[in-house]
Amino acid sequence: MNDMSPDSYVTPDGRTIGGVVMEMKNITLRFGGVVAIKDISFDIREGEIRAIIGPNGAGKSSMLNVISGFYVPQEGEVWFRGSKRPQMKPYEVAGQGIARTFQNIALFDGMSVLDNIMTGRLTKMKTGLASQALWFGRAEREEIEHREQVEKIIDFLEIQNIRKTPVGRLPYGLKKRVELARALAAEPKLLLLDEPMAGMNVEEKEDMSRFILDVNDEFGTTIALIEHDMGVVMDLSDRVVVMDYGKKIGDGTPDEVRGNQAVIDAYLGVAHD
Amino acid sequence: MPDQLLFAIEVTLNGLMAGVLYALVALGFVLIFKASGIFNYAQGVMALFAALTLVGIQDGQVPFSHLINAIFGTDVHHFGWHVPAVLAILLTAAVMVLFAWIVERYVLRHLVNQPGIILFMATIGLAYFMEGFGDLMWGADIKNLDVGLPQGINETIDETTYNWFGYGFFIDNLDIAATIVAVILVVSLTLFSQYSKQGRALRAVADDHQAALSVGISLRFIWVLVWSIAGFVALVAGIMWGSKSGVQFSLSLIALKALPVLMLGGFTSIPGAIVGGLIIGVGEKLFEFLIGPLVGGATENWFAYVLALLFLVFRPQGLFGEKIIERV
Amino acid sequence: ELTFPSLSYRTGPYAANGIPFADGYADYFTLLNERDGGIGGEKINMIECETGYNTEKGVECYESTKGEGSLVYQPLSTGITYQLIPKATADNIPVHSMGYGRTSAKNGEVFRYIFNYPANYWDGASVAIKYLLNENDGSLEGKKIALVYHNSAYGKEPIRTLEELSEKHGYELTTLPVDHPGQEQKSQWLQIRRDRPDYVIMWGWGVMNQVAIQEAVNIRFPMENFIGIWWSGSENDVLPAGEEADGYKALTFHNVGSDYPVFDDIQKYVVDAGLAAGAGDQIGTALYNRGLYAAMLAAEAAKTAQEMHDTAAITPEQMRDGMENLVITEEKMADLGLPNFGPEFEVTCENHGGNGYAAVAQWDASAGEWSLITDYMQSDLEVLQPLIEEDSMAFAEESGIEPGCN
Amino acid sequence: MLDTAKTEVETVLEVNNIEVIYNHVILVLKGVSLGVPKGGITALLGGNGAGKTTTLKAISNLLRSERGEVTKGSIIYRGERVQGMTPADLVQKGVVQVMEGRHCFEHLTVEENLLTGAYTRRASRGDIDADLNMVYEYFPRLKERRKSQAGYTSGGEQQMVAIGRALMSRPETILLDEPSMGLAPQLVEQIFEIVKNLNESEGYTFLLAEQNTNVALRFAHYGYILESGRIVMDGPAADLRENPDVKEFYLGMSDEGRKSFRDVRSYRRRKRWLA
Amino acid sequence: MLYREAGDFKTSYRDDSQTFPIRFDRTAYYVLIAVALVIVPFVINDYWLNAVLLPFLIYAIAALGLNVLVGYAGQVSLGTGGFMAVGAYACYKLMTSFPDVNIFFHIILAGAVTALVGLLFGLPSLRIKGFYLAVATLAAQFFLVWLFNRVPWFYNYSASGQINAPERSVFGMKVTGPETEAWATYLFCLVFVFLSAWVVRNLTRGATGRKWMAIRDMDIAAEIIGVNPLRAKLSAFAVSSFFVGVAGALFFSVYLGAVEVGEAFGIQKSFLVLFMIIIGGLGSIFGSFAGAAFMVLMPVLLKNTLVGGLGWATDLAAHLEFMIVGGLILFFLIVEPHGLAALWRTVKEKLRLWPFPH
Ligand SMILES: Nc1ncnc2c1ncn2[C@@H]1O[C@H](COP(=O)(O)OP(=O)(O)OP(=O)(O)O)[C@@H](O)[C@H]1O
Ligand SMILES: Nc1ncnc2c1ncn2[C@@H]1O[C@H](COP(=O)(O)OP(=O)(O)OP(=O)(O)O)[C@@H](O)[C@H]1O
Ligand SMILES: [Mg+2]
Ligand SMILES: [Mg+2]
Repeated sequence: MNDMSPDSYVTPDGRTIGGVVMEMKNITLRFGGVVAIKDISFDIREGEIRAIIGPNGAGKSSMLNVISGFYVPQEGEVWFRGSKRPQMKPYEVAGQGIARTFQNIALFDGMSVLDNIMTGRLTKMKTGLASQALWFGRAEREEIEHREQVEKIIDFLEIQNIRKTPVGRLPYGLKKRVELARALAAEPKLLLLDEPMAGMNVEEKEDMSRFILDVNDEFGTTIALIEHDMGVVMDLSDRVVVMDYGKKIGDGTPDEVRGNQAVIDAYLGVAHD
Repeated sequence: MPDQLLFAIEVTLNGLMAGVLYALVALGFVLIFKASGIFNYAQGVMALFAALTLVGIQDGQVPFSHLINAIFGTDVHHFGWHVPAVLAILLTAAVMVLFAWIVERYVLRHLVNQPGIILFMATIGLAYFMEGFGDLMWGADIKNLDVGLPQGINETIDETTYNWFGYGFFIDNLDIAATIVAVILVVSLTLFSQYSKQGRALRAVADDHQAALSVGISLRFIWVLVWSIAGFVALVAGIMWGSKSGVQFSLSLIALKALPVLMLGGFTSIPGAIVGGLIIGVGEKLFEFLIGPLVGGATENWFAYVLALLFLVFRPQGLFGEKIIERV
Repeated sequence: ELTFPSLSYRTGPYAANGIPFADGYADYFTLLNERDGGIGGEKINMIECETGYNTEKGVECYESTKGEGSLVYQPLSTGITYQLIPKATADNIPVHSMGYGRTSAKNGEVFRYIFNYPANYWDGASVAIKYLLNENDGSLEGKKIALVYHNSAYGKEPIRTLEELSEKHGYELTTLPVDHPGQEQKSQWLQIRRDRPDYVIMWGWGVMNQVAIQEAVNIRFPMENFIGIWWSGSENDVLPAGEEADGYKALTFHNVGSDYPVFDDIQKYVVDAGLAAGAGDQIGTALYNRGLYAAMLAAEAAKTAQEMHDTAAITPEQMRDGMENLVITEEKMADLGLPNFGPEFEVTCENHGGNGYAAVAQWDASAGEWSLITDYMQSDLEVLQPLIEEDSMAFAEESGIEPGCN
Repeated sequence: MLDTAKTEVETVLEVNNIEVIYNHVILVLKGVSLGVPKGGITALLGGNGAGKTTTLKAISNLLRSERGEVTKGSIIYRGERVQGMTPADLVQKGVVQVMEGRHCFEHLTVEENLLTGAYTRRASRGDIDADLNMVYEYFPRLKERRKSQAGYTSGGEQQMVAIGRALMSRPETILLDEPSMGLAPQLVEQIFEIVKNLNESEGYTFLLAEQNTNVALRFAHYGYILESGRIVMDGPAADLRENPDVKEFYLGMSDEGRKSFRDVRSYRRRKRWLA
Repeated sequence: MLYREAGDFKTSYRDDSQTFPIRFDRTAYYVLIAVALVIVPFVINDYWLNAVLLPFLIYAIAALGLNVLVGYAGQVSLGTGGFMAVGAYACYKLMTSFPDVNIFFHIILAGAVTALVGLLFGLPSLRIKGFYLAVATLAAQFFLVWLFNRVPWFYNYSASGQINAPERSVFGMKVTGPETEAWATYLFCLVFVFLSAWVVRNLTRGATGRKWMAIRDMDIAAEIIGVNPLRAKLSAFAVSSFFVGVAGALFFSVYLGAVEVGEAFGIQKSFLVLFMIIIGGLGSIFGSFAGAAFMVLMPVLLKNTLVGGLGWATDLAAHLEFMIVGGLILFFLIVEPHGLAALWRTVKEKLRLWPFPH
């Protein structure tokens, strides 16, 4: 299939994948002497689940950081929705509808689960300082409106019973789930997930997969996903980018990637079942 | 040379010397911060306490005499002996080790793995406690500290420069002594923290208490060690400053002079303390000399902080501080 | 029972100065109780309250003691004094800020309840200049005088006076502020070393004094030409500099040493009886004497009040009358066992500040004591009076007070 | 339930019926007992929040720094109660823990991180260098990054540092908390190979908490399954692997073999041993 | 189960986000307000007012303000004394320049002026973090104090360099100056305390508060999920300084009546307010009050027991007081590092379970 074609197509399981929403062009990112990303280009299409895989230290997380504006690449361009993105602060990127989760959980430890998820909606809350200081009226109404949205997500992710718990006390796996909830609360166009299933057992991974698929399906959210569990990657993703030592060594459908010798050598070891 | 320039040079030299004195105080902060991430508010009070103890031991003062007299109606003040300076310094150092042990045993041990601000707060509690304790133990009067350090203008420099420029520079002998001591301290402490096993452990502790525990570093030992060294540094600072002004409560306020130094040099860098000290010393003295008269003087206090602030805007971790790691 | 509160500070940065004063204040009252059975037959109840030189604690002390019938407050800190000026006035309790506080409180027509006899800061500045005039055969023309001062309201007090006087006497004045607490004064003293002023006058407090004297020693500034205000003239200030401080001078409005009959009584009735406040080791020091002097003035004012109102148990308001009609004469002081201990002065409704007499004391390091080297000299009221008038009237206007002597 | 006799070797570490409370009020472990045989690999399995990490921390005495405490039961290592000891004492005795979530010293370089692992050892410089090389052989990636500050390395690299650091102390018993987390598949295999290797050649004892049940059961000798702070099942790894419930819920196998993650889209009943 | 929340179900999100979701707490709160409003004014005397209540109320406002900055937004500041001075001097200048305007507005305006100054000194917080920032704020502290001491315009060129609060009244009752009634000044301050607590509560329970807390807990992550750090930090500085300024204005005009900047607003003040919020609990409104009460009441209480009750010498008592306050700070931190507020929460959790241990 032609990567650059703007046309949409329909997947075997009946989802519609649209045109390219985000395109990375010749990205190079260096930290002093370390080259984290070397001249990588790839694109993400509307509505697809795009996986990024590769050995440890390949530069996957760095790539997500470039997309969310936290790292500024030395070379290359980021195109979003058909236009070149100027240099942006991370919060501006978030304002464009890109939300994410983090590899080393980055929840706000001092707040409850509910408040953490509510922070996901901050880009959407518009009342000013003055009306918030007075609370009754606009601010309260807005709060309740958004609270309702958040409650939907809480229901969706089945974390009702920990709503008021401070996140610091949660076990690892639940924290990951709360992070996903926070990202979902932003109602993103593009959702970036960095190892959402690390530290989970199969059952929990299944749950997580279900959430990811549902988000993609119900809201049409485009998802870019980093994951080391090949089973998950192969099952969920539409297309996979493989990185190694900062370089792209493969890009294509799961099956294509699975058969790619370079990928097998660098990452998969033996062909995965 | 024009007079104004000569004066400026003299001011600069004295600024350097003052900077060394600030650095001596800052060193204590750096050590403890480096080893546990604790911003030790009590450092100034430790200097006071050490100096009080030194004088008390030297003069054979009876500790808690005030309290004893009040309770038992006695009238004891002095043991009537006089301890030589070197011995007194050693004994005081021993007291500071004991102090470090007590702090670890009764405070720090219970606060492992707490955020920095809580630990900071604990040192404030400690400072309060020691303030009362020091007064109770040794009395609140001003004491004369004399361990035989030279003091006053250095004749040689005065004469030499007079012969050269027709204007004799003023350099205080005490400052020269302080510089020598500071250089020795900085060099040895830098070597210790960068190249010894304990030094590495100490930096590990500052990063992550739990992880340090998990690899078998004994926080207790490290803390006693560091607080002992910091206590010793406090003693040195106490001697230098106490020689200038007598030993009294205000000695604890020298901490405020050390903070900008700390900021500028970096909280975690031992050489940073000395470099920061020099910059602050020269900066504030020159500013007072050049600009002070225009704005009414007494600018040194705030100027030191503003100078440090300006540096930080460009290097948020200070000159030599460890870079603040920002990652997700 | 006559209640005298003592707002002391035995802790905090100025404890070393607070302790002897509080001891002197307390011991004198104890003496009166033990020896004379109080004042006019009424026992004295002295309540000590620790302020730590902190304004808020001072307020707490005032509030907690004012209900006990406190006769007069000696707030011992400029900050607390300013607090109490309106409060005590409203509560009709007199305040005696002896040698500190608001100078213009001298104008009793405006500050009815505030007294600052026998001398105030402006008197001090003026007497210092007068002393220097005497030293220089009546002329300071062309001399350079530097003022090293604590950079606070207190330290800035003498500037105005010294400026006015410089116009009159033709000396050149430079001012050098030292920021609180004053542990680092290199800049100021380097400048003094460069400018070589003929005299240095100091308005210092706490550690600033000790450091200044040490730095003066370091740059070899002649101690004879260095004069401090009375709050820069205690043993504490000179002792840390050791032998080298010999010759340093300070103003004072009371005498020094313990060579007075009253001290024998204190030894007998107070110290030997184990009733001494504090450790008893401060007796005869400059600040102890000042505390004692303050207590003596309070007691004399109380006696005056008792006579005026013909009652032993006076009220604070009656105490105020006593203070306003206080006359200290040589006979009186001699009777009290304090011959020639302070200047003679007289308080009136218009003048709550005494006659502005002060003397100069000099430190003898080898003997470890102060000695008076001049007689009491009066300040230049011609210059000061208008300043006082101006400042007090400004206050009266600001606070809506109708000046006058009822 | 505990049955160590079966293994017929000495139990080095014995946890008897412990109860753990956080912050004075949150009861997390409700009577957990387990035994770790000397020279064996024991796996601790269970879902999120089951209490695996808590159990390991209780053993290594790291709980106190989290304001948790063991309120009941006892923990015995080599016949000695270890509850009162500091973590440092335990490391001296040869018990070292690799904490969940990496916990590297971020300002120290990778190499310095590894060297702190040898803190308690009184070995010569040469021995330590040899061990350092051993770690670098296991994880060549670390060698490349040895001079970088650990805070700037990738998640997987940090995980390698954490494991390498523990190996540097030459322990007898290693408590591994989720060693495979965030590691690439071939590295996961490799780590377990290392575990197996050390176990067989050096006789190290392992207790590992692991979510990757599949691999864990493949390499472990014995397994415990923890749920909501209680042990709900234990047995030799091989038996557990064959248990149908374990198969379905922990290994993701159903009768038809491995299911696709795409196929679990509908809600389904979960197996819980405890109500 | 003395303290219960069971059976206290919420049927709307509005109820769920109210300040005191538990009925027991709500009742206690209303009772407290009633006592403060209706009973205290009648029993209050000068001692209680000046030694305890006024400092408590005013420090509570300052603590609330600082808690916004430190506790909620995580920006440690040691410039509180300087900002209080800005409030005080702004209030003084306003009072003397516009004597006809009600003092209530002067105080609010003083807060606004302080907010602007706070904004300015908050700018470096974008680059400087943690303890570096804490020390950097000392620059504000020292500079401001120096400024008010140096520039005579601020103290209306008075010879003494002090500022005195002229007499002002609200609804005909004098609230500043020497002739005030205890209950009037008390109620005047109480109104400000109440309004401050209410506003801070509103700000912290909504979007603004979450922005602050996100920045506090992990600033990078916060930025990546869409919080503009510049605005969040600066708004925290402004809001915090506003309340600190109001506290400074009240401190000067109502409580002390006359201040000298170095003494009343020195660095000690900065530390004192910081102690209050740490002892009380960072990020907690209740904590701000608890901390202020602790730091104001404790010394008074100790002094009264040691000197008044036990008849000790004042200096011994004062030294011991230092030791005890220091010791108590340590003790509380060890028992509960997160302050009195957290201690109270734990106690409540225990009560909820009582008589069962868990
Ligand atoms: N510091 C703490 N304070 C309060 N509760 C805690 C704390 N740490 C853990 N808990 C609670 O203890 C329970 C067990 O947590 P633990 O971390 O041991 O689980 P786990 O089995 O390791 O889970 P995971 O696989 O997700 O790491 C959880 O319910 C958690 O909420
Ligand atoms: N801020 C930084 N400074 C220096 N080096 C960095 C920085 N961020 C990443 N690196 C380096 O760039 C390389 C790529 O890191 P990255 O985190 O992107 O890896 P990754 O593919 O996500 O690996 P993993 O699967 O282990 O998470 C690593 O070698 C890492 O050490
Ligand atoms: Mg990664
Ligand atoms: Mg775990």
